[in-house]
Amino acid sequence: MSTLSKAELFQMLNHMAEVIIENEVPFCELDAVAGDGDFGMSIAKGFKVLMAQWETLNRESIGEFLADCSMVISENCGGASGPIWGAGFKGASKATTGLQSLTKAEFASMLESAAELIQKRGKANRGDKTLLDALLPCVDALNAHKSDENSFKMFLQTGAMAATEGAEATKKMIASRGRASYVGERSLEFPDAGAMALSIIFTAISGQVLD
Amino acid sequence: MSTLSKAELFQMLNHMAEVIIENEVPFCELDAVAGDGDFGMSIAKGFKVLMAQWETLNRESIGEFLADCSMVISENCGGASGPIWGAGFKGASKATTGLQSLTKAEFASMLESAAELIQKRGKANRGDKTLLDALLPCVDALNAHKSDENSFKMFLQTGAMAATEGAEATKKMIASRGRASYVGERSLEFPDAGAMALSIIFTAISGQVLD
Amino acid sequence: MKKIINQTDDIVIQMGKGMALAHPDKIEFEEKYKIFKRKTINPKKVALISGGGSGHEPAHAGYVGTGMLDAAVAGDVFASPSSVQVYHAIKQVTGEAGCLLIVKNYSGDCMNFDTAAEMAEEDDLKVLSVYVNDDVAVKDSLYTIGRRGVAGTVLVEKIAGAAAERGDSLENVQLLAQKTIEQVKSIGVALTSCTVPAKGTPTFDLGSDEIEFGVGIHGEPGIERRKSMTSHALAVEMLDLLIGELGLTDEDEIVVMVNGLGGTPLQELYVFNHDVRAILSSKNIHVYDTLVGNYMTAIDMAGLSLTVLKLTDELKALYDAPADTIAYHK
Amino acid sequence: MKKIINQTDDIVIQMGKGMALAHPDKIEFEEKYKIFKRKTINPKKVALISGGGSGHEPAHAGYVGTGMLDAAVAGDVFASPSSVQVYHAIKQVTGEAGCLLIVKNYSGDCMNFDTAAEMAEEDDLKVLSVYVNDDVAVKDSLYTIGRRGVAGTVLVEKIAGAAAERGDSLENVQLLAQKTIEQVKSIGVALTSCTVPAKGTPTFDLGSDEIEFGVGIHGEPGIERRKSMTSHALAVEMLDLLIGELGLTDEDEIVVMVNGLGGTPLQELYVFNHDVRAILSSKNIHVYDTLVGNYMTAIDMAGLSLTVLKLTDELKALYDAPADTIAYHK
Ligand SMILES: Nc1ncnc2c1ncn2[C@@H]1O[C@H](COP(=O)(O)OP(=O)(O)O)[C@@H](O)[C@H]1O
Ligand SMILES: Nc1ncnc2c1ncn2[C@@H]1O[C@H](COP(=O)(O)OP(=O)(O)O)[C@@H](O)[C@H]1O
Ligand SMILES: [Mg+2]
Ligand SMILES: [Mg+2]
Ligand SMILES: [Mg+2]
Ligand SMILES: [Mg+2]
Repeated sequence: MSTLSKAELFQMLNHMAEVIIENEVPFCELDAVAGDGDFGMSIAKGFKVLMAQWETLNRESIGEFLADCSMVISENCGGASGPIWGAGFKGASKATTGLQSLTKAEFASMLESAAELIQKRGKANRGDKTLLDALLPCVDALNAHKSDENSFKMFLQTGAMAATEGAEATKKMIASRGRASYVGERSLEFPDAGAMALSIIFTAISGQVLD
Repeated sequence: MSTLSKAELFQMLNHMAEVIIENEVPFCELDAVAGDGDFGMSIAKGFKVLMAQWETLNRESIGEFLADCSMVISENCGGASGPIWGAGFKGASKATTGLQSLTKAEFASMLESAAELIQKRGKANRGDKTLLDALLPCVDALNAHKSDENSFKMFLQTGAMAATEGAEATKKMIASRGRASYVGERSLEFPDAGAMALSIIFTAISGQVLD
Repeated sequence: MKKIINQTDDIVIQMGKGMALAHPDKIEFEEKYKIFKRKTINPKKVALISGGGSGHEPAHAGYVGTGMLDAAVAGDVFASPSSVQVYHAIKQVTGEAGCLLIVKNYSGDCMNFDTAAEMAEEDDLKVLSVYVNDDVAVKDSLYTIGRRGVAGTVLVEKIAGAAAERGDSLENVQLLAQKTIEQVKSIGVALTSCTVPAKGTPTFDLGSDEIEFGVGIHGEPGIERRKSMTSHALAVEMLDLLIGELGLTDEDEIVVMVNGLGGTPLQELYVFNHDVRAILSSKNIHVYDTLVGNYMTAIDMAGLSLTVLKLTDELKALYDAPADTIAYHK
Repeated sequence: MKKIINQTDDIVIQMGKGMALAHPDKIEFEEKYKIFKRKTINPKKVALISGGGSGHEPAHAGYVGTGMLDAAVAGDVFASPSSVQVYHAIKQVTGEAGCLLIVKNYSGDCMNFDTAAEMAEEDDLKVLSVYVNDDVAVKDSLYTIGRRGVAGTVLVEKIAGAAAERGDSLENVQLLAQKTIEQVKSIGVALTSCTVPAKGTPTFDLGSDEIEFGVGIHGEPGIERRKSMTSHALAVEMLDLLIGELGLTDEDEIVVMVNGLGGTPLQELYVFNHDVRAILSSKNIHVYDTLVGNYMTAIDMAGLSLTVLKLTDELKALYDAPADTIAYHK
């Protein structure tokens, strides 16, 4: 399999929502260390609404579907997560307007566009200890491997590994964006909640894709 | 020794104050079970002031001294303890006006008069689960033994034993006076704080009297 | 025990001074007898005095001011002020119109306030008393000293205060206070114990899924220990008790007070008020006014009490009168 | 976790309804977008909107009313409201005079309020914003998003509210709000963690003799974990920080706010105020007014924050203006 069909992508997003909802409490706990402990709740809330409205989302194309997701997420995820994840889905939708399936290269540029809008919205950079520190390495890895002959699953798993390494590396960073930034050096030794979440999500969904 | 001198009585009262102050926390704990947990504090507070003003009290006679004590206690013991113990000392003073020493009979009627004024002030009866359930049996025992040939110490120890038995017996009573009365049957199995205090005080001071 | 305090001995004096410093326009604090009083006393009107143990802040100092109390006397934490303290408060604020003592019905408070009244009468002052006993958690029996006074006291102070401000006679102020007492009932529930500073440990222990239903404002035990309940289930039971006691029907108009016990977030009080209103409206009982907040606390206890005052036209007019105190505005 | 609530999902809506039911004369609650607003909007004056995550009650709904806010938008507990919610609040209360958003400086709040402002500008509404950043616990560095907004926000709402009520232009209201922000500093301390209802366990753990010095109003860590201190010692350190930041000298006049974080007994707040005043008076710093109470809470956290506002003549006139809201009267 070298492309991901629209249906497969929707399935993947559905699984992503499930993972987020299942991890509500662990995600809160990650945020409690140096943040305010609501990350799991904030993000799960939007994805619960997304699940509830699942059947009503516009399925004409991947881009259209992702744009609808972005609206629901912006409106229903609390805290920083609403704008950040809303921007991410909006970026993803911009790169996939009209598409009915995704090649590896298209998948990589979808995530790249997501990362760009997140950066624009939240003004964070690499090293600021945010989810970008998992997302940007993931995008890099996907770009580096988008022409490999491997399965889509292996391609995604390469991305997941990069995200996980990136999340791991946030332990060594001092937060300068988001609530954890207020505690300065006390955020050391603990990973960023958003970055960890991204790694968990990506690992889970890449594991479920068929070979 | 068959009488208690003025100096000995003052010494005894001084020791009583010490015992009360030392037992501040345990007395609170006794009151916490079914009352509001402040008995030790309330009573210790007045006796601390008494100790501080000790040298300034009127020493002309036992009665005068006890009257001064009563004033300090009424004003400085908190809660129900101010009026109750203040009334007790006032009663004791009434029975000892002008006296320079106490026979056993005089000692017994001093406590009897104390109990009377406590009853008048607090309107409690035997069996209402108050300190009267230690004090009244103590008075009875002292009256029964006031003509015995024993030492003053043995006489007081007889009273202390009766007070202890009386306090013990309050476990089987349902409180109908004081804060514990609000909990009805839930005060069962626990002794009354004031009665227990009286038994502890009486046991301690009778132990210190010289043979 | 973790508390923001200094020596526990001095806590009431430091608190009293801190309070007077924060509200210099409203109250004065006399350290010697721990009396909070209005800046200017009107000797023509009936004076109103309440008080009791400390630890129930803002009660009672928070209710000193126009339309409510003239003075509040503070005992130590959870311990009645002495008769001497109360006597001095009476002396300081009572003029020719006399003075009403609003006493919460605890044996210690009753004995001390009564003795103070006797002392003041010896000085030819006119003193009457009422005893608030709104807590329905306690069985009202001939064999006990009756029911405890809790948060309903604030409403008695409000209504008697309005009558006094209006210029009613001492006898009439007492009568109206008494009528209010007959129409006001409360019930409390604790999620955690309070901790008396001088003792330093919680007064009682509750399991992590237990509540004390019917708790008193000193952490005295209540009706029974229960498993935790939802706000709605609590509201149902508490209202049932109060409606039963007051014999409320769908003709009645009431004031509702949802009172935090000191450690309860306002969030929970409002959630609970939402449940209370849903139940009342299903019974067609009309809510004339609602008070939500910390009115009569038990130091740092988590939990709340619910108070219902059944209005009559007479009481309503007084309830509506203005009041301007630290903790209650109207 | 023991709390008097029902389902945690619905907590903000139930609270909002419970609040509107308790204060029908002061506020309306719109459930769909969780907007609290005044009963009648004056379209001629600059509209003032604040809001943010819930859990800080009475903030911000408690400050909706004459002389303060026109609307408060509520997110979930400790989570910013969405841009869509804020956008609808702007739409509902903004007239020709425009609207000022008073935002506490958190990345989530800033992003959502900014996006809402952009959306409203597309509808030709005039919207400006200020970002409150009074918490001196956080280092103000170029590399972070700056300092957190905490209890000082209430005083910004008071002063901007007075300017708006007076009829000032949007630009002027913004300028005065900004001037207030520059003169107001806060620092908090926690004795216990808060518990977010949806999470159900405390956000952080403190030993039985530990405090979190510099804590945020969401239970975010502060400057450092310390051993417990007396009220006086705490007051010394907290005041030192604030006096240093504001450069206060013995010429200055200030407003002091001693703010309970939700689970703190009023007793402790007043004891602390007593210590604060002793220290200030030793430095000849004049206290113009004092606020003691729960103004900006962190759900059920035990602890307090101290806020100092340095007055200028311009700010004082606005501070003195009347205000009539649920949680603040003047
Ligand atoms: N400016 C930002 N840019 C990118 N990601 C951010 C930014 N601020 C916060 N985040 C991410 O959001 C996560 C926290 O989300 P959440 O807890 O919902 O927000 P809040 O900080 O408002 O409580 C952080 O762990 C971080 O990964
Ligand atoms: N009416 C009364 N007559 C006699 N003793 C009483 C009466 N009421 C209370 N007591 C005694 O006082 C004790 C409680 O004292 P204390 O804790 O100081 O008072 P409070 O009940 O006001 O907290 C009880 O244990 C009981 O022995
Ligand atoms: Mg967070
Ligand atoms: Mg007691
Ligand atoms: Mg007591
Ligand atoms: Mg948050």
